[in-house]
Amino acid sequence: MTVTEPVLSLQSVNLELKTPDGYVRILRDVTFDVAPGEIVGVVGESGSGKSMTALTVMRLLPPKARVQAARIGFDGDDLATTSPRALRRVRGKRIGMVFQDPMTSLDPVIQVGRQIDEAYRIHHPGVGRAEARAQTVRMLELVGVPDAANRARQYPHQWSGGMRQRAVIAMALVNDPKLILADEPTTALDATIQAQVLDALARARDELGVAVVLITHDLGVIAQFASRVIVMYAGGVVEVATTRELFEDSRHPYSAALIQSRPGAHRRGEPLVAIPGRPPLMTDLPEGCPFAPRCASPYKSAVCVTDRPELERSVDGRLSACHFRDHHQEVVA
Amino acid sequence: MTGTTERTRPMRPSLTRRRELVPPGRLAFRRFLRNPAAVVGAVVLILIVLAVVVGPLFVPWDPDVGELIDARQPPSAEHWLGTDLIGRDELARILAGGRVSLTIGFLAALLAVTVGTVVGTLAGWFGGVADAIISRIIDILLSVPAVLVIIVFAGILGPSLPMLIIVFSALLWPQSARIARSVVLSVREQEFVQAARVLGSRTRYIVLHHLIPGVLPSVIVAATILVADAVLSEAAVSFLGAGVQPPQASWGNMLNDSKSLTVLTLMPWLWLPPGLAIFATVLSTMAVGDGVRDAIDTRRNA
Amino acid sequence: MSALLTVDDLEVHFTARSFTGRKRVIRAVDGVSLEVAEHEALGIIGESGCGKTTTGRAIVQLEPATGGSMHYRGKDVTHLTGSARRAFNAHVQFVFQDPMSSLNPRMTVADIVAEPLRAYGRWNGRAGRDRVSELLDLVGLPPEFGSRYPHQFSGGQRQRIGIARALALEPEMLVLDEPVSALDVSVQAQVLNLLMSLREAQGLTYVMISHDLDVIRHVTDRVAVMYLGVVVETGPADEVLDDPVHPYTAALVSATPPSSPDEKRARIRLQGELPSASNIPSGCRFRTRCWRADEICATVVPPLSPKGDGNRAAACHHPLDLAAPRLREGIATP
Amino acid sequence: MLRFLVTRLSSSLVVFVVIAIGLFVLVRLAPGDPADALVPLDANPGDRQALVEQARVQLGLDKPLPLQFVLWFGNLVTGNLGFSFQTNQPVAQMLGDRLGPTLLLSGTALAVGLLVALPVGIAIAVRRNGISDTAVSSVSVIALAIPSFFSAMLGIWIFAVQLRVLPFAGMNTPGDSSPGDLFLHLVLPVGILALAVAASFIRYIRGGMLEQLGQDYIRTVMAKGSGPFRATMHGFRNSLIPLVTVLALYIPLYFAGAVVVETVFSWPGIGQLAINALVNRDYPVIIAFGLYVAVLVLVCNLLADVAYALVDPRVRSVR
Repeated sequence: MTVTEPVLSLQSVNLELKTPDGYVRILRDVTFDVAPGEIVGVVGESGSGKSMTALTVMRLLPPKARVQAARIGFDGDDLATTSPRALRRVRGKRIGMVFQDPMTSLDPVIQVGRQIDEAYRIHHPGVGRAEARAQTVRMLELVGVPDAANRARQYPHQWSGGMRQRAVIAMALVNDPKLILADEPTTALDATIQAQVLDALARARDELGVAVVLITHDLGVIAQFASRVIVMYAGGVVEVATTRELFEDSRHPYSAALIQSRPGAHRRGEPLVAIPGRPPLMTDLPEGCPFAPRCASPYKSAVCVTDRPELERSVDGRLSACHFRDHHQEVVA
Repeated sequence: MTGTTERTRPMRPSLTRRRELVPPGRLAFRRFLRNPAAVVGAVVLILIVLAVVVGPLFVPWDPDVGELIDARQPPSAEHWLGTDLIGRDELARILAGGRVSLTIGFLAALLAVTVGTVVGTLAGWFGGVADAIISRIIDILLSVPAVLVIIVFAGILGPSLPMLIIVFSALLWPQSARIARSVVLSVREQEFVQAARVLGSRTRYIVLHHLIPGVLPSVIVAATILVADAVLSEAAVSFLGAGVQPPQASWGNMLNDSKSLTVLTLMPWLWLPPGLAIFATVLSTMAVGDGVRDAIDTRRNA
Repeated sequence: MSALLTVDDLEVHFTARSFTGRKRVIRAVDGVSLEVAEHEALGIIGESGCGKTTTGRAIVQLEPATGGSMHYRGKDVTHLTGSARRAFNAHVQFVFQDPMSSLNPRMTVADIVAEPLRAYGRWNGRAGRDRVSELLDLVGLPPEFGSRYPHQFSGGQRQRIGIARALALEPEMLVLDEPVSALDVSVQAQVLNLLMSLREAQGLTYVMISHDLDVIRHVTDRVAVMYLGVVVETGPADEVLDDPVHPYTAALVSATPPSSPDEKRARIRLQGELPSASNIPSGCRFRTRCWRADEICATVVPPLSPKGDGNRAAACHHPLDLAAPRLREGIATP
Repeated sequence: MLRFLVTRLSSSLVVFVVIAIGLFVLVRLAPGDPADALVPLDANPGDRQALVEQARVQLGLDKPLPLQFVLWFGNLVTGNLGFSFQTNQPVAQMLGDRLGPTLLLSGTALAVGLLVALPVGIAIAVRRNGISDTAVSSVSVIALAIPSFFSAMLGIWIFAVQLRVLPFAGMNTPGDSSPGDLFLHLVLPVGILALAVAASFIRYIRGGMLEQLGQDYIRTVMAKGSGPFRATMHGFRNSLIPLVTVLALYIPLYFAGAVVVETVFSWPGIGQLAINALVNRDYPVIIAFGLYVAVLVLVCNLLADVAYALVDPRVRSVR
């Protein structure tokens, strides 16, 4: 199809988690690709499965989770069938991960530098302390930590939130991975700090050529940093588009409503386009389209309540999980 | 305007299970009933309490007086659990001793939990210097072994029942105080308490409707642990001779005689029953406490 | 326009004690002056630790002021206790950020909404119950939800319950502390719409605290930008956010993600981090991160002084030029 | 850090003086006259009065109370704890003789208990809610519910009486002072005490580990590509912070358990000395025992503070 092979290719990924009331399906046929060196945004509300998608790729799931996937293609391997032991050589080496809350994602009793050294030395068994530390300092400098050599000897509590998040990014980069999964990397940070951290991530992409999956609920962050967007709702992908396509010509009522519901998209004081109701519980998904109960599209009809739409291409080649993917275009036009 | 559009379209929370409509208190009780260990513990505990309260009415023997002729008899139809070294009926003594042991245990725990809850609540609620001092006292007292203190007091002043209860509660209250303090601290941090202030609620209302319902469950759990602790400590102290004094029986001092090798080897009916009685009481109390704690664990409430 | 609430040089200082027993004074709010006119919506924006929430909490008497004064309709409301405080809170209510922790999980929704009615003796059997239904209806919840518990609701519904409770006493003014930041994107809009329509229908005055510039711009008339315990800039919301005068406001606006991929913003990337509120820089508090700072900024505290047509004010020795091209359309700054 | 230590140390000293005053007052409140107790009962009644007065002067009981306390306290800090009523030996020496066996018994039990509790507690936390977890947790609850004297008796009954593999009591067989004999005598009392130690620490370690293993940083460690062992060790290092504090605070409580076990096994330790003194109303020994408990508690509290500061970098690096 395209010239470049995707670095990550999810095909029909399903996830079930064990709850006190039995297994609950959290991800439903999640399918998307990530090209080498691109920044892809994944948006959705809490509970839409965007974080679980990243954890499924890394297989960092709670005990007794069940994964069923046609394929989780990564850099020539299928992670869906990789053994746990082999997967450990992928985690941290070929795929780095950045988590949401930098205040809790570092071990509080170990020096920051040591924790990054550890990430390097796990995958380079013969390497000495000095060499690992040199690599650590190099990465800390790349993500913009001043006085990196000295600060590496401090403990996490001596670092601010923004600095800690840079440390986590440095840790994810230390083995020169092909892909970084960043799960709400700036949600816990202030606006001015968020900008600094996202810049650091973008610089890593520019200098190391690493692809980034940027999971966020903030469409502004997507607009600024991602070239393509995956929109998730109730455990499934509802739309895949380039960022410009999504903002200007969305093909799914949920993505369209999400973009319209932001205050920035309206004139001051004018009522916002609100999405009524709340996302469905995963234990209690409607039979048809999961978004149907909240959908305000003029095309909504009986089929939305009875049949669940698949993620398919529209006539003009856009990916949307809406029965009326070909009609929205006309509305906008 | 938009407010009205939404009013005409009320949102209903999807209630998948009926039990979500049940008040939290009743939910907790149901969870307790689903915990077999806790239920068995509760039943055993009730049986033990019933036995020592009404049991003596049905046993014809005086627990404190015996005939030497009857001494050292193994269990028989007449003396179900046999007789001790001076001919007292062992069953009568177990029941009477149980009254003493449980009275001390429950009374000391009740006193300790009351004092501890009040002190801990005040420390947590008001904070500041008073809290710092109280916390320090709690820290130190927590590591003071009650048994050793009783030995010192009994060694100097002579053993007595009121002293037992006072020293136990004096050394056990910090446990419940610490728990009450930490719960109050976390409840106080909860915004609904601050909200109540802005909403104009008076302190009395806040304490009655927000604070006490928040603290009570943890205090109940703390109380069960204290009962177990007090019963165990009383037994140890009486066993050492610093607690309940003969001829009055207690589960602890009934084992005192059994330190002798002859009793230990030849008369197991003298030491097995009181030992098992203590064990069963403590174990069932702990099981009930664990059950209550699991049942009120709010993390499972969501 | 007469001011409903006047805040003069408000200070809220806390004393913290470290593990070793050393005392530190945290100057969370350190000389804030504000005016809120009747029926106005004032936004207070700034990053975490700037003192915006503490200011809001001090207004409703949740934090004791350690300096300065506050007047409500001309009456001194700086330190209120007992019945005076209750009388004041009947007029000025507060909406909390976290709709989970601000609702007691052991109480039914009806009891939660009824709490202020009971506190003020306005709970009289049937009438009280009718009032609760009315309030739930007002915020868009069916009255039969009153018998349920908070954990059975979604975040947005819980925030509606919190708003219904705050409205129970028919207050004149609401202090809203990040009312939508704990909510999902799609639900935020519902609650913002509700807040805007309520304000119109009930003639309410709002003080809305938020870190989200888009939310503030949408809902409020005027804004105050706070940095490290002081107000650095005030003025009409649109003007301040489109043409900031204070370098910090400019940096904050430029750091806010755009609302579409086409929107280009000036890239001002602040260096360094927010200094600690217990160790505030001399002179201008922002100088440690400011690209325009020079010697005078380190020695002289810049006062909040009028800028432009007099609607606006900023506390800066080297304010940005109001005549410069609008920031939002994109200029290159270092 | 130094400042903190100095404040804590001085507050401990204050508490110690308060306890000493308390014990002093307690003895004055005690029934009976210590001077009277010193004079043999069979002395001539006429002479007896004079002898008692003489003893009173000798004991310093004729001086005002505060002065008496100062003198007594002065003696106490110089190591003069008085003489036992019963044996007329210096109390300090009696206590010193008994310290060794007590430390041997309690120290070994603490070490054995922890050596068992650490791996077991960590292992069941890693496999939480598995069969091994349920089994170990149940056993530890049961072990906590058995009074130590009862388990000691059961132990003697099973191993010494029925199986005859271990000695009944004492520290060694008369005439045999070989280490092997001492070891055999240690097995049962250490086993009983270690069981209690292990039972409660397994619960602490399991709880602490469960809390740590649920933390976000563990997920970060896993995301680096480390195996379960490395992640567990990260969690363990963090769970040590509350654990060392609890351990230090619990040492005095295990010494209380040691008193019971010493009594059952006739172990020549401080506990047995205290019980003898209790039965014979030997005040000087009882007071010395009380002071010993106080010192134990205060030292362990101080230890807990220091350990806490040492293990947690967040506390250590407070400027």
